[in-house]
Amino acid sequence: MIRKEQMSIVAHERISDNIYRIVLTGDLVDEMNNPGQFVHVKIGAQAEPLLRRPISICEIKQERKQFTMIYRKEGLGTSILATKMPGESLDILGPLGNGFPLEAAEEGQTALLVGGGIGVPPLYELSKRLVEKGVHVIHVLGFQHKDAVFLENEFAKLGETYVATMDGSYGIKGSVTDVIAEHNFSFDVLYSCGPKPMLKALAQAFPNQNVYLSLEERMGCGIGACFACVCRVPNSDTAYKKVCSDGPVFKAGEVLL
Amino acid sequence: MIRKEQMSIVAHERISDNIYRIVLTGDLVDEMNNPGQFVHVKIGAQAEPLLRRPISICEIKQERKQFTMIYRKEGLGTSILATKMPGESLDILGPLGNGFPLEAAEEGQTALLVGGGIGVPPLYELSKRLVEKGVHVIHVLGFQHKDAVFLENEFAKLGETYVATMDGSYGIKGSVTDVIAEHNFSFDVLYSCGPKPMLKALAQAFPNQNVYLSLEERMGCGIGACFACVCRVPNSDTAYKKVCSDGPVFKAGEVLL
Amino acid sequence: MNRLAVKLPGLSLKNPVMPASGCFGFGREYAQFYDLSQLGAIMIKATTLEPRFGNPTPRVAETPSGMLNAIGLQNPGLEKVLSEELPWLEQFDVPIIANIAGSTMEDYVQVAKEISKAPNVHALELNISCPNVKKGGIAFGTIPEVAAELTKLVKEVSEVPVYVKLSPNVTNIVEMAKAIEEAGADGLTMINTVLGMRIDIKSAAPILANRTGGLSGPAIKPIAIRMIYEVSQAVSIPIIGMGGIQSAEDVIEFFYAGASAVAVGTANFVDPFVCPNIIEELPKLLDQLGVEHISECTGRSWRKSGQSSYCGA
Amino acid sequence: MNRLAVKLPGLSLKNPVMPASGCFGFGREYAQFYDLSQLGAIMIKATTLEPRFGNPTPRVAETPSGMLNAIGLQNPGLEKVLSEELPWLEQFDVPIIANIAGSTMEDYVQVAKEISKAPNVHALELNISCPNVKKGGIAFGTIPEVAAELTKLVKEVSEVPVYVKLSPNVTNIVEMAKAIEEAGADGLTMINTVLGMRIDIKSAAPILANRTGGLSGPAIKPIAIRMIYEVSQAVSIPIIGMGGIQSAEDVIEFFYAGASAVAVGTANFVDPFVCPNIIEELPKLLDQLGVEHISECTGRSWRKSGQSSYCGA
Ligand SMILES: Cc1cc2nc3c(=O)[nH]c(=O)nc-3n(C[C@H](O)[C@H](O)[C@H](O)COP(=O)(O)OP(=O)(O)OC[C@H]3O[C@@H](n4cnc5c(N)ncnc54)[C@H](O)[C@@H]3O)c2cc1C
Ligand SMILES: Cc1cc2nc3c(=O)[nH]c(=O)nc-3n(C[C@H](O)[C@H](O)[C@H](O)COP(=O)(O)OP(=O)(O)OC[C@H]3O[C@@H](n4cnc5c(N)ncnc54)[C@H](O)[C@@H]3O)c2cc1C
Ligand SMILES: Cc1cc2nc3c(=O)[nH]c(=O)nc-3n(C[C@H](O)[C@H](O)[C@H](O)COP(=O)(O)O)c2cc1C
Ligand SMILES: Cc1cc2nc3c(=O)[nH]c(=O)nc-3n(C[C@H](O)[C@H](O)[C@H](O)COP(=O)(O)O)c2cc1C
Ligand code: FES
Ligand code: FES
Repeated sequence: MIRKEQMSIVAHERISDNIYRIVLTGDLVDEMNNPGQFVHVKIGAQAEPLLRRPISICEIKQERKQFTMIYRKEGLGTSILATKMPGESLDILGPLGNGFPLEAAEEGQTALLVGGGIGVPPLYELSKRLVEKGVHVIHVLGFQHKDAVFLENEFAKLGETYVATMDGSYGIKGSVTDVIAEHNFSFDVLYSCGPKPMLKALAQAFPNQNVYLSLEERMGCGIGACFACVCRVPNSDTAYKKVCSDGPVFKAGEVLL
Repeated sequence: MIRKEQMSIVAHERISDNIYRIVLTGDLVDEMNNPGQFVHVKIGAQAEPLLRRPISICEIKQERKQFTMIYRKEGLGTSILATKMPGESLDILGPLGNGFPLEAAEEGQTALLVGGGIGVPPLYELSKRLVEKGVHVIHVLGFQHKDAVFLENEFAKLGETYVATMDGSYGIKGSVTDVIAEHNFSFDVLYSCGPKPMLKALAQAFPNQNVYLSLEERMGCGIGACFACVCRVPNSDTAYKKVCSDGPVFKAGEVLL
Repeated sequence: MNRLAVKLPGLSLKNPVMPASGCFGFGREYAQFYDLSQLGAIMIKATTLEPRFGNPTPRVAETPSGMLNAIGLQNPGLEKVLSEELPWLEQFDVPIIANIAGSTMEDYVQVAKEISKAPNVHALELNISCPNVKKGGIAFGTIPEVAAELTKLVKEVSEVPVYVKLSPNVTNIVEMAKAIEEAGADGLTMINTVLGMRIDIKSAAPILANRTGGLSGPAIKPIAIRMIYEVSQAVSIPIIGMGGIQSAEDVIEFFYAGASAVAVGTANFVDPFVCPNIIEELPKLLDQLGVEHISECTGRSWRKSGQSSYCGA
Repeated sequence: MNRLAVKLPGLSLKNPVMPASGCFGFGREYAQFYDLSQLGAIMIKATTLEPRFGNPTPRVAETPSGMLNAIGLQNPGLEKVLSEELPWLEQFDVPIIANIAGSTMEDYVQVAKEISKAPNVHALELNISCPNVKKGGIAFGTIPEVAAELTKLVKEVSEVPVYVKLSPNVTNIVEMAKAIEEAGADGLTMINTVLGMRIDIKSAAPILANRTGGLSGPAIKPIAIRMIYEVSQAVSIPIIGMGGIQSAEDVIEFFYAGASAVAVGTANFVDPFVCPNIIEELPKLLDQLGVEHISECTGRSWRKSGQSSYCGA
C-alpha cells in the first residue's frame, strides 16, 4: 500500500562527485517489497519547490525500518535536499510503481544488470534479492567519468562487475553496450535502468530476450492520476501506459521508447 | 553603512507564547549604532517566502559582534524562521533606518519608554543606552495577556517598569495609556514603539512634548527605493516620508499617523 | 447544522471542497488514500467524444511555486467514461461534476447530452478554456459571443445544471462572465490555468513538448482571487473558485473574494490527502474567525454587511 | 570583444542587464551598494507631468514566489526629475531609459518631449500598462488602436528611441505588439505586472489599500517567457525582457525565449546586489553553455540555426 510519512534522516553523505546517499527510517519501509520501485519526495513544506521528486529505492533494510536512496544533485530540489541533516525529516510518498520482476529469473539462471549513471541505484536492491535467490548476476555499470563512479564495491561483492566510463578515465572506455558487445555475455534475463538512449540500444541489441527496462519521465502526481508520465504502446493511437503506476519497469516492447 | 551578510545564529529560543529571541553574529554588527534601527531578514534562499522581513534590533553587543532580535511567530516567514537552529545562517541586510534620537534626552533627565507587544524589543537597547548616559528611564510595557509578556525582568534591571495586560491577567489591567494616565508620569522625552492606535493615543495625549514614535509599514526594499512604505506629512498632497529610510522613528507630528 | 454544507444549482454539497478537473483522474488513485465520500464533490477529468492520447511528453514542468502542464485532454472518451468510470464512482456518496471538452460545438453538445444522463452526474463543467489543445479550447474561452453560443447550445441539451469554466487569459474576465451568465449558465468555475512556458537552459528548447502549457498552483492564486473578486460582483450566479488552493486559509480567501465553493487542483499532487485535510481544518478555522457557517464568508471582501450575494446555504 | 555588449536602438550597452522601472527608484539607494556604472542601463521610476503621491498604504503584499504592488506611480514629477534626479545620475557611465506615464495622451507627449532632451536619457519606455492607477494606464495597454496612437504621438516628439512596455493582462499580446510596432516603436519591453489580489484572512479585507495590485517576481516568470516567445517571433523590433528574473540562468532563459536584453525588478528588493551579481555570473554561464556572445542566445528556443532574428551585437 502506498503511504505518506514524515520519515527521519538517519544518515546522509556525499559519496562521489555530485552523488549523495541518504538513509531514511519509518514505518513506510514495511510496505517496500519490490526492487525498482520509487518514492516521491517533498523537499520542504514551502510552495517552492512545489512538486515532489521521484527517487528510486536503492536498498531496503526491513528489519531496521530503513531504506536508502542515492541521488544526484541536479537542480533546485536535489540541491536543497543535499543540505538536509540527520535528524531532520522528509515527507515521503511511496512505495510507488512496480519494480523489476524477480520471478523472471530463476535459481541458477544468469541475470545481466545494466545501469547507467543515476540509473544504477535501483539495481542494487535488485541484485541483492537475485543473489539471495541463487541467481547468478553480472553487473555492467556506465558512468560519464571517473569522479561520477559509485557503488562499484557494493556491486562487486554481489557478483562480476564491469565499470565503463565514457571518457575512459576509469574502467573500460565506452558505453555499457560496448562492454556487453565485447564480452558477449550470455544471460537469461536483462534488467536495466538508465538514460533512454541506453535503454533503446539494449532493447534493439536483444530483441528476442527477456529484457526489463526502467523508464524515467517528468511526473506530477506519481500515482497515476495526472497523466503527466504516459508513454505510448505499440500499434495504437490512444493506448498508453503510465510510467509512475504501470512502470517504471516495463518489459522491452511493452511501450514505445 | 548598510551591509548584507550571512550571519550565524548563536542562540535561538522561545521566550514566551509565540515570542522568540534569536542572537546573530557577524561583522555587520560593527555598523549598528542607533537603537531603533532594524534589519531586513531573508528567510531561506528560495523564492518563497520571497520578500525580506523587517525586524528591529533589540540588543547590540559590539564587543562580541552579536546582536539580538525578538520576534513573534506570525505568518509564513516567522514560522520558518522559528525552525532555524544555532549554527545555521541567516541573510541579513542592515542596519536600516534611523533609530531613536539618544541626544533628545540629556543626563539627569527622565525618558518615558512606552512599548506595545512586539514593539517592545527595540526599546531595550534604547533603554540601556539612556541609562549608560545617565538618563532616568521609566518603562511602560503593554501586552495582550499574561502569556505574551516578555523582557519584563530585563527592563526592570534598568529602571522602573510597569506592565499592563489588556485582559488583566498580569500586571495592571488595561492599556499603556491607562497606566500613563493613572501614574501621571512627568518626563522630558517619550519614546514609543507599538501598534498604530497606541502611537496615535500617545501623540494626542502629549501634543506639546518631545515624543518619538517608531512606525511599522509593509515593506518592499527596506532601503528607500520602492516607495512601498511611505506616509504622508502634514499640509501637503505630495510630500511624504519613507518609514524604512526616513524612519522608522519619527518625531510626533512629523508624519500623519 | 452542518457548517460546511452548501447548496449550488444541481449540487447539495456536504462541504464546499472538491478536487479540480484533471488533477484527480476519475478518482481511482485517490480512493487508495481515503473514502471519496468525504469530498464535497468530484470534478472528473475532461471527457471528449472520442478517446484522446493528448500531447507528447514531457507534459509537466515546474515553475516557482507553480507548475506548467500540457496534458492535452488525454481521456478514454465518452463511451468508456459512461460505461466504466462513472459507474465505478457510484459506490461513493459524492456528486460528480463532469468536465467536458471538444474541438467543435457539436462535440460539446453530444458529450453534454449523454454524460448529463448519468445518475451520479449532478452538473456539467464546460471546459472552454483548455490552453493545451490545438483546436477549440482556447478560442471558446476568449470570445464572449462564442462562449455564450456554446453555453446556450449545451444548456438546451443538458439534463443537469451547467457551469462554465473561465480562462484567465483574457483582457476582460467580467465581460466573459456576463456573456456566459446571460446565455443561461447556472454557475461559473474559475480559474483555469494561465498560459506559460519554460525553456531548458542546457538544450535551449522549451521543457514541454507542447512548448507552452497551463500554469497552476500557488503562483496563480493572486490572479484567481482578483478575477473572482471582480466577477462575483458583476454576476449573480455562484462561482466555484480554484487556482493555487493548498489550505483551509486559502479556501477562506477564495470565499471572501466571492466564491461559494472551491476546487483543489495541483495541491493533490503535492499531498494526496490535501482535500480531506482541508475539510477537517475548515471548522476549526471558522471557529477562530468567529464564523458560524462558511457561506457567510462568500464575498465578504466586497460585501457591505447585510448586503446579500449568492449564498446558497 | 565584450561578450555581454549589446546594441539596441539608442542604446549601446556594456551588458544587457538593467534594473526595471519602479524597482530601483532613481538609483540613489543602490549607489550605496555598488557603482551604478556597472549596469547595462537604468530604467528609472515612472515619471509623470506633475508630482504624484500615489496610493494609500499598504502598497505591497506577498504572494507565493511573488509580490503584489500598488504604488500608484508615486514620483516627484517631470520638473524635479529633470532638475535633480537625471543630473545626479550623470556622474555614472550608464545610459538611462526614462519610464514615462500619464493620465492622458497629452501628458505622455509633454513628458516625452521634455525628458527625451536630457543628455543621459538614451531611450524612453512608455508605461502604458500600469495596473495601479485609476485613469489612463491600463486602458492604453489593452486596446491595440489606443496603444498605437499613443506610440505615434510620442514618437513624433521624442528625441530618442521609444520602447513600449506591454501589459500581460490581455487576451492577445501578439496583436498588441504588432500594432505598436507598426506605429513606429523602436522596441518593446515586457512584461509589466499581472493583475492580482490578496485578502487578509483575519479582516476579510484586501491587503492592499488599493485592493488590486500588480503581481511581480518569480511567480510570473513562466508568463513572461511565454509572451516573449510569442511576440519575438511576430515582430522584428527588439525586446527587453523582464518578469521574475533572479539569476544568470533566468537571463539566458529570457534570451532563449526571444529577449535581446533584460531588466530585473523585484529581485532588487530581495538582494540589492542582484544586478552586479548576475553581470558577474553571465560570462561563466556562457562558458558552460559554449556560447561566445550573449546575443547568440536571442530567440534560440524558436530560431532554427542560421535563421536570423533581431540580434544587435
Ligand atoms: C522513476 C524515477 C526514479 C528516479 N530515481 C532517481 C534516483 O534514484 N536518483 C536520482 O538521482 N535521480 C532519480 N530520478 C531522477 C530525479 O527524479 C531527478 O533528478 C530530480 O527530480 C531532479 O530534481 P531537481 O529539483 O534537482 O531538478 P529540477 O530540474 O529543478 O527539477 C524540476 C522539475 O523537473 C523534474 N525533473 C528533472 N529531472 C528529472 C528527471 N530526470 N526525471 C524525472 N523528473 C525530472 C523534477 O522532478 C521537477 O519536477 C528518478 C526519476 C524517476 C522518474
Ligand atoms: C520597522 C519594523 C520593525 C519590526 N520589528 C519587529 C520586531 O522586532 N519583532 C517582530 O516580531 N516584528 C517586527 N516587525 C513586524 C514584522 O516585520 C512582521 O511581523 C513580519 O514581517 C511578519 O512576517 P511573516 O512572514 O511571519 O508574516 P506574513 O503575514 O506571512 O507576511 C507577509 C508579508 O507581510 C509583511 N508583514 C506582515 N506583517 C507585517 C508587519 N506587522 N509589519 C510589516 N510588514 C508586515 C511581511 O513582511 C511579508 O512581506 C517589524 C516591522 C517593521 C516594519
Ligand atoms: C495536470 C492538470 C490537468 C488539468 N486538466 C484539466 C482538465 O482536463 N479540464 C479542466 O477544465 N481543467 C484542467 N486543469 C485545470 C485545473 O482544473 C484547475 O483549473 C487549475 O489547475 C487551477 O487550479 P490549481 O492551481 O489548484 O491546480 C488541469 C490542471 C492540471 C494541473
Ligand atoms: C514596486 C514596483 C513598482 C513598479 N513601478 C513601475 C513603474 O513605475 N513603471 C513601470 O513601467 N513598471 C513598474 N513596475 C513593473 C516592473 O518594472 C516590472 O515590469 C515587473 O515588476 C516585472 O518584473 P519583476 O518580476 O522582475 O519585478 C513596478 C514593479 C514593482 C514591483
Ligand atoms: S505522474 Fe501523474 S500519472 Fe504518472
Ligand atoms: S520599503 Fe521600499 S521604500 Fe521603504
